[in-house]
Amino acid sequence: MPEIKASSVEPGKKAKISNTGILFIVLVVLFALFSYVGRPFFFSTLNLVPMLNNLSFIGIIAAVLTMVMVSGDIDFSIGGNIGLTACLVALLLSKGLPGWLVVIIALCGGAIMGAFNGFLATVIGVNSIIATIGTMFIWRGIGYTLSNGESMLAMNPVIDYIGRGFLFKVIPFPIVIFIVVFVITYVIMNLSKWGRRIYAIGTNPMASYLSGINVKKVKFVGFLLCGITASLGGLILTSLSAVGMPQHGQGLELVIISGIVLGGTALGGGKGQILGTLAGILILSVLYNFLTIMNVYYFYIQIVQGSVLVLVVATYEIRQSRALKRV
Amino acid sequence: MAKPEKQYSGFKNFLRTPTPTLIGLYIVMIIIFTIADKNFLTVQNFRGIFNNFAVFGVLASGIMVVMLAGGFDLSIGSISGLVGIVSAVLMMDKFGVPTPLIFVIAIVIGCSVGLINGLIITKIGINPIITTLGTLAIIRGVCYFWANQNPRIYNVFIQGFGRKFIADIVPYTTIYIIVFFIILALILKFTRFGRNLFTIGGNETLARLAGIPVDRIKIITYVISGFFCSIAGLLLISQLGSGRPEYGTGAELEVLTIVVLGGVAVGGGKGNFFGVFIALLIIGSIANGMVMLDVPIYLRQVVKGVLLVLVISIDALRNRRNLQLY
Amino acid sequence: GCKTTTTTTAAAETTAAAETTAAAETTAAAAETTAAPTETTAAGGYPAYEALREAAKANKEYPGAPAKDFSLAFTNIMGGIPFCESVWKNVQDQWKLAGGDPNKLYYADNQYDATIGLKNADIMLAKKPSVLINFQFDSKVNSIIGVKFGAANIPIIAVDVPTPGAPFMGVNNFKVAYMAGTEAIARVEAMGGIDKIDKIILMQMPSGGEVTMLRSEGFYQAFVDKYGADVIDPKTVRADGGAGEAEQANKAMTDVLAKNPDAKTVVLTSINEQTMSGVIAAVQTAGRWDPEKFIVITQGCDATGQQQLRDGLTDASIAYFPEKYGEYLIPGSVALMQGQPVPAFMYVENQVITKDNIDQFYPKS
Amino acid sequence: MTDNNGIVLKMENITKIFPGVIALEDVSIELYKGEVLGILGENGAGKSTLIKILAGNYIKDSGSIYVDGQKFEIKSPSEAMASGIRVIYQELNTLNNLSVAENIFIGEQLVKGPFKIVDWKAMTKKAGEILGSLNVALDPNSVIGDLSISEKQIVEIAKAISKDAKILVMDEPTAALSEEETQSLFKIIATLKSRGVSIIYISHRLKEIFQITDRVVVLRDGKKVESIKTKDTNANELVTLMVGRDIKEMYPKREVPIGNTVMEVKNLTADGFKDISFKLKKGEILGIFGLLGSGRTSLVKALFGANKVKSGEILINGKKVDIKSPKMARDEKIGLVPLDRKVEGLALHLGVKENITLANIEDLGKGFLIKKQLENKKAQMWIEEMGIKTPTMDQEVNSLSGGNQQKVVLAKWLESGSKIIILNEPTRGIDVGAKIEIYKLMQNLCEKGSAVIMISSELPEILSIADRILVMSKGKMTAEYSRKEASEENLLQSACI
Ligand SMILES: Nc1ncnc2c1ncn2[C@@H]1O[C@H](COP(=O)(O)OP(=O)(O)OP(=O)(O)O)[C@@H](O)[C@H]1O
Ligand SMILES: Nc1ncnc2c1ncn2[C@@H]1O[C@H](COP(=O)(O)OP(=O)(O)OP(=O)(O)O)[C@@H](O)[C@H]1O
Ligand SMILES: [Mg+2]
Ligand SMILES: [Mg+2]
Repeated sequence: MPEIKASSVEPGKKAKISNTGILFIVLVVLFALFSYVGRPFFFSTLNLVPMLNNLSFIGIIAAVLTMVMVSGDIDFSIGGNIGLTACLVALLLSKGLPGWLVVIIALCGGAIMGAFNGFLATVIGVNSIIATIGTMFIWRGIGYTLSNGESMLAMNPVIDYIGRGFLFKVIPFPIVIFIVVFVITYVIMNLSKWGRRIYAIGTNPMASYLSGINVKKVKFVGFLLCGITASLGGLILTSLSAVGMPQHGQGLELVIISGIVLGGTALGGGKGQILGTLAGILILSVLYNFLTIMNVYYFYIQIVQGSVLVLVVATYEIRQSRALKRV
Repeated sequence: MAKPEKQYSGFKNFLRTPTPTLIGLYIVMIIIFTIADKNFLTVQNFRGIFNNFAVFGVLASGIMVVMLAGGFDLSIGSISGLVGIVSAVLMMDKFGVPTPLIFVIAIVIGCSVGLINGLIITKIGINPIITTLGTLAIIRGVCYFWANQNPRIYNVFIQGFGRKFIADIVPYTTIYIIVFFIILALILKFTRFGRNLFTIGGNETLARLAGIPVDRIKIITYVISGFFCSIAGLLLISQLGSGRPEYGTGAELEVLTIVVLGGVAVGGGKGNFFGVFIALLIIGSIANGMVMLDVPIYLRQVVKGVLLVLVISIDALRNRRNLQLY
Repeated sequence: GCKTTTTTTAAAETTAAAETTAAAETTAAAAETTAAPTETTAAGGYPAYEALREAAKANKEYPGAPAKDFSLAFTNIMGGIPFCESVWKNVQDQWKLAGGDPNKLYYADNQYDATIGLKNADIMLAKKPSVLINFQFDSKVNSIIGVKFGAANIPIIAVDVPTPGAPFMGVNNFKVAYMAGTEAIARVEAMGGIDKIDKIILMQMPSGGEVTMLRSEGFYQAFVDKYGADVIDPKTVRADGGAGEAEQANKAMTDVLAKNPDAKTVVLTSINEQTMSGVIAAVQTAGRWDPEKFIVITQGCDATGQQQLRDGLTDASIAYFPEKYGEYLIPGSVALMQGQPVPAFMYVENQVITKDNIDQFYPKS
Repeated sequence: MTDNNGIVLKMENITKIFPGVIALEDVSIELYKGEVLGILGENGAGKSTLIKILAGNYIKDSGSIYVDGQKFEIKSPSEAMASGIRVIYQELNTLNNLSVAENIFIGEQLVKGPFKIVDWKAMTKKAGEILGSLNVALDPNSVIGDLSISEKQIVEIAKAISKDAKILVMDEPTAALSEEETQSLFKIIATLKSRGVSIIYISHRLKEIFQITDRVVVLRDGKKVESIKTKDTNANELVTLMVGRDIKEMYPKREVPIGNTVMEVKNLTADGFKDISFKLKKGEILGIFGLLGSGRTSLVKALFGANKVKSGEILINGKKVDIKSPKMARDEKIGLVPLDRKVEGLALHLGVKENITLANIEDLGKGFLIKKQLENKKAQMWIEEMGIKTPTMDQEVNSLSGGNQQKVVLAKWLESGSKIIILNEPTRGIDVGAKIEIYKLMQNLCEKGSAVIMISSELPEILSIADRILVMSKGKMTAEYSRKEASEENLLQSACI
């Protein structure tokens, strides 16, 4: 009988330094490099704090979408959700509703959108890629219809605070939301029973179902949370821009999914880390910020971001196949 | 030999695909649109619909081959954009490259990029969605190298390539799509290569164990996809009369929607061209139908989304019995 | 006409106030200023600016290299588009003429996306430029950008789309569209009046926001003012031409043509030249192209537009002269750097370009 | 070259190391022309690894392989196939979307004409012939996804014999086959043998080993322990060699006092079976016997809430229950060890630990969070109690051998506190040692007050382990025997009604 060792290694992680670890090393190296090359602009609170602010709404959605993706699904409708939420918020404010009520309604709207996606994916049993491409059109189309295509100022003390307020007068509120959401999702995914179910379902839904896990419920809740978070993201973006417009969030799904994938989440489900997602979106964001500081044209930035995505994921694969070769 | 209990026919298997649902739905759509506007069911309109989905149809041919083998290609829009802008620039007076050579160069570009995708995916082993998400961005970035050029297409042959009609009725592009679909369908059904695609898409390990050269075949599928991107790129500049670096942006999502709607499994191993063709008709007719119905501009996206969700939901419900338990 | 004056010091104050009201007002102002002078600012009142303009117009080095110790940020509405590339190129050239250090000319591409626009504004703010030239598609989103830069005491010049509280340079979208409409009406009359016209097709860009929509709605308004809504509305078709690119417009036009098989005489306009190139290709493909019966008026007259005019595809284009934007923007910026006032509105001289006068404005190279 | 005494294949000093496991250490085997060589060994002994190396599926760490006396570096499956080596893998390798005929000819479709057009007619015909020779009634056009696991296994066999092979390897080909089908396969093996094909045959069923092999190689813990002529040995000796100790009793049966009825099924009807009624008592092992497709799997899935019940009722401890999902079944303390553990039983890419606690995540801590030490303790306990061979509790279950995987599935249900445990072919593909352990475990459970339902196709097993045996045929219950009444004859007779 061989000795059974309990190691602290998480499921799916085998190498000595995890991929997430490598990613954070890459991040630190890039950060140091950029601080030097991009001096004096890059490494300054004047630059980094707004960067994090602008990242916050993408980050929180990425964190929750990671949960959905680990469970083997995907949600393409997040961008549409943001657009619809932004228009809804501006419209309701223009009707004179109090800010707190608008926030509640917006989050409920997100919950409804998420629940609808979840309904399609679990109850009806539609492939979530195509279901959420469909709802992406629906949400954004409703946003356009609500606003009649116009952007609307969305100013109100409560809404302003969400994206532009400060906690204790120093910490920007979006960054607070960002940190809170990441901590919560980290706890759920890595320490909780719910997270275990998510990983199990992503790995083998059939076996999970036959082990008494309510697969549909777990998946449904994932979509629900994703909807709520996307509308929270919509609220933040509305506040950051002081404007509700149906274009808000356009194309963000690919940005967010790139970040998640860069963070090591597998598309088929079962594999992925919240910290990886954090590192992934930070890297993409830092890259954009630095290259823009360096006056690089957008299409070069695109080339760099695409290459980084391929290179980093290539590193994962090479590491993994090395591990296998040693086999 | 005893008589088998279960007898199978091709028709029964056809009934299990989403195609019947799609056909049913399309008939309903035709009826609604025809009632709404007498101009819907006309030659003139269908010429337009067919021409409008030509690029998607050509791209669908390629992505379908890739997807059958379990792959994915998100870079199709970018590749066709690259082919388009480069070909258009080469056609400018200052370069004056002859037409046949344009075709050769276009195809070489498309196939080479496909080859690169294929090599990264198989040799490094990166997930195809991620690889092509990366190359999608990279190639689009490269397109903008020619942003300051402003090529318009005067080449009569290229102009006609994506725009002419036979007997003023059947668009050339329709012929291309039908020919491509038939050739590919035949390849899929009647060649070892085609059958191997299904094996690889169904179970890659199994395919390797069966001695099928999985990597080589996968690379070929990306080259094929690249080839169709070349054709699509040429069609784009032909139909639009000019070259621009942004052509083909977002095509991947549209094409993906079409092929998945047409019954191609995202994991691979399942799909048929007939279904994809009907899906093309459906997606192609939705936008047109909304113009016919005078749906307000801002509502059109909603209608399109609702229709999409409806189609796939009906299909899912119809196949309830095959539905997994979870 | 309305001639609000704004000085650098006032700019900061107004931007601070912008948060509540200014934003809404200025967009309204955008529409109001339809009646604004066609010619640029009247001389006098802005001596520093006027002097710099002289040098800029003459394409000569500005006396005393006035931009030498300053930095300038420029955010472009959508890099890669010929129009925007022309603006950017002229800004660069003029900055050099003004003695500016190319390394202190900061650039970012807003990608027709408000989220990216905000992000870029923040990055530019971190670089603390002396002036920001803000070219971003949504005027309301611009108000928050204005507030941020106002708080940092960095003046802004808005390009084509207003930034509340900041001097404005470029075209008045509504006005130009109205001009295009007037130009079209002249041709309609020449054809024998509005009764001869079957359809007026507006190829729009809903995703471009309301300022962009003015480019076709102004056109429509000119027709309504002339013939009345009850005559025009039944003839008007609004189509979604996508994101200002040829592809979607081409498809939309194909569908519109099929819906209106009897439309022979057609008035066409679109938000930019690229869109129109796709629209025309659709008409040609449908076999319905007849230059005599299609009245095609475009806006922008960038390289694509010039070629279309020369090819006889379009009848007229309202030139925005993007290649001259820098001649206003850099003098304006430099004046602001020097603490000198600049006009609240620096309109470019819009010009109707036709096949007849194109060589005069854009000599063949 | 035939000057090496008819040795077709020689594998010399093969070593293969996986992370934490030495799967093979210095193993050498020889295979003669026209010989059937049996390979025996406990779960995890390295049998599958050895043949995967031969098939080019794994790359060996050291050692050499000679085919026909020529040294042969096998780098890929296609190379192995090209030199006449064909393998039926232990894991099923069929494509669910494709037809039977196509599955048989995967990668080697029959073609005709100069353009190598796939010849569907010929494929269907040839497939029909091959299936006919195996004596099974399967339509070559049927879609594999519709077939049962045993029918799929037959297709696998048909695939392997569809083309002439020099060396044919079969890794537990009969694990899912009925007696009749097994005998048809043996006839084929005899024919092939007479044609000079050499066959490597891996099985845990000693009866089969004695019936068809000429020689046996026994592996234990990755090492070769013996190579012996079949006729010179006996079952006891082989078992002792495999396990490394004496096995006194193959089917250890202990008498456990039978208690009250814990589950009662009344006129249950669902897809696949009709009008089934029976009672299950505390401390009892209830066997269900039947031929392929008799409805046993459908029945237990319905009991477990994974198939929809159409009519009838289920009572647990006298209380009527309405089990609509496996979750509800689990809450009623019912556990199911499924037929196909890789698809239905395990999350293959998670660790042993995670799989053990999979059905009882709720109990991993008080509130929302998982208590790691608690989980480790539980996993540790089950790994020890069940004797699961794994380097660490975080090892991916994927890399465990079949028997150990099965133990993990069982541990999962024990961990969730199941009182009624349903096992569908629990010993399929499991070695003698592990089998005995599982029998013992089942009886331990009974002693502790649980009740067990066991589906089995192995007559000796069901006859000796079950206290009572239900027989099903064509979806109906045809007989019920007590342990004393039951015999091979009457079971088979009732199963064929
Ligand atoms: N891919 C792999 N990665 C890591 N370990 C592996 C892998 N495949 C097999 N092993 C290990 O190698 C050892 C031998 O496994 P193998 O599958 O060859 O056993 P076997 O004799 O075929 O057992 P069974 O009778 O259960 O099929 C086992 O300990 C197993 O856990
Ligand atoms: N959901 C279903 N709908 C219709 N028929 C079904 C369904 N499930 C099973 N059947 C049929 O019912 C019969 C019994 O199947 P089942 O799988 O229960 O047999 P089994 O004896 O348990 O098989 P095995 O020996 O493989 O365990 C088969 O003919 C099968 O095709
Ligand atoms: Mg004309
Ligand atoms: Mg084995």
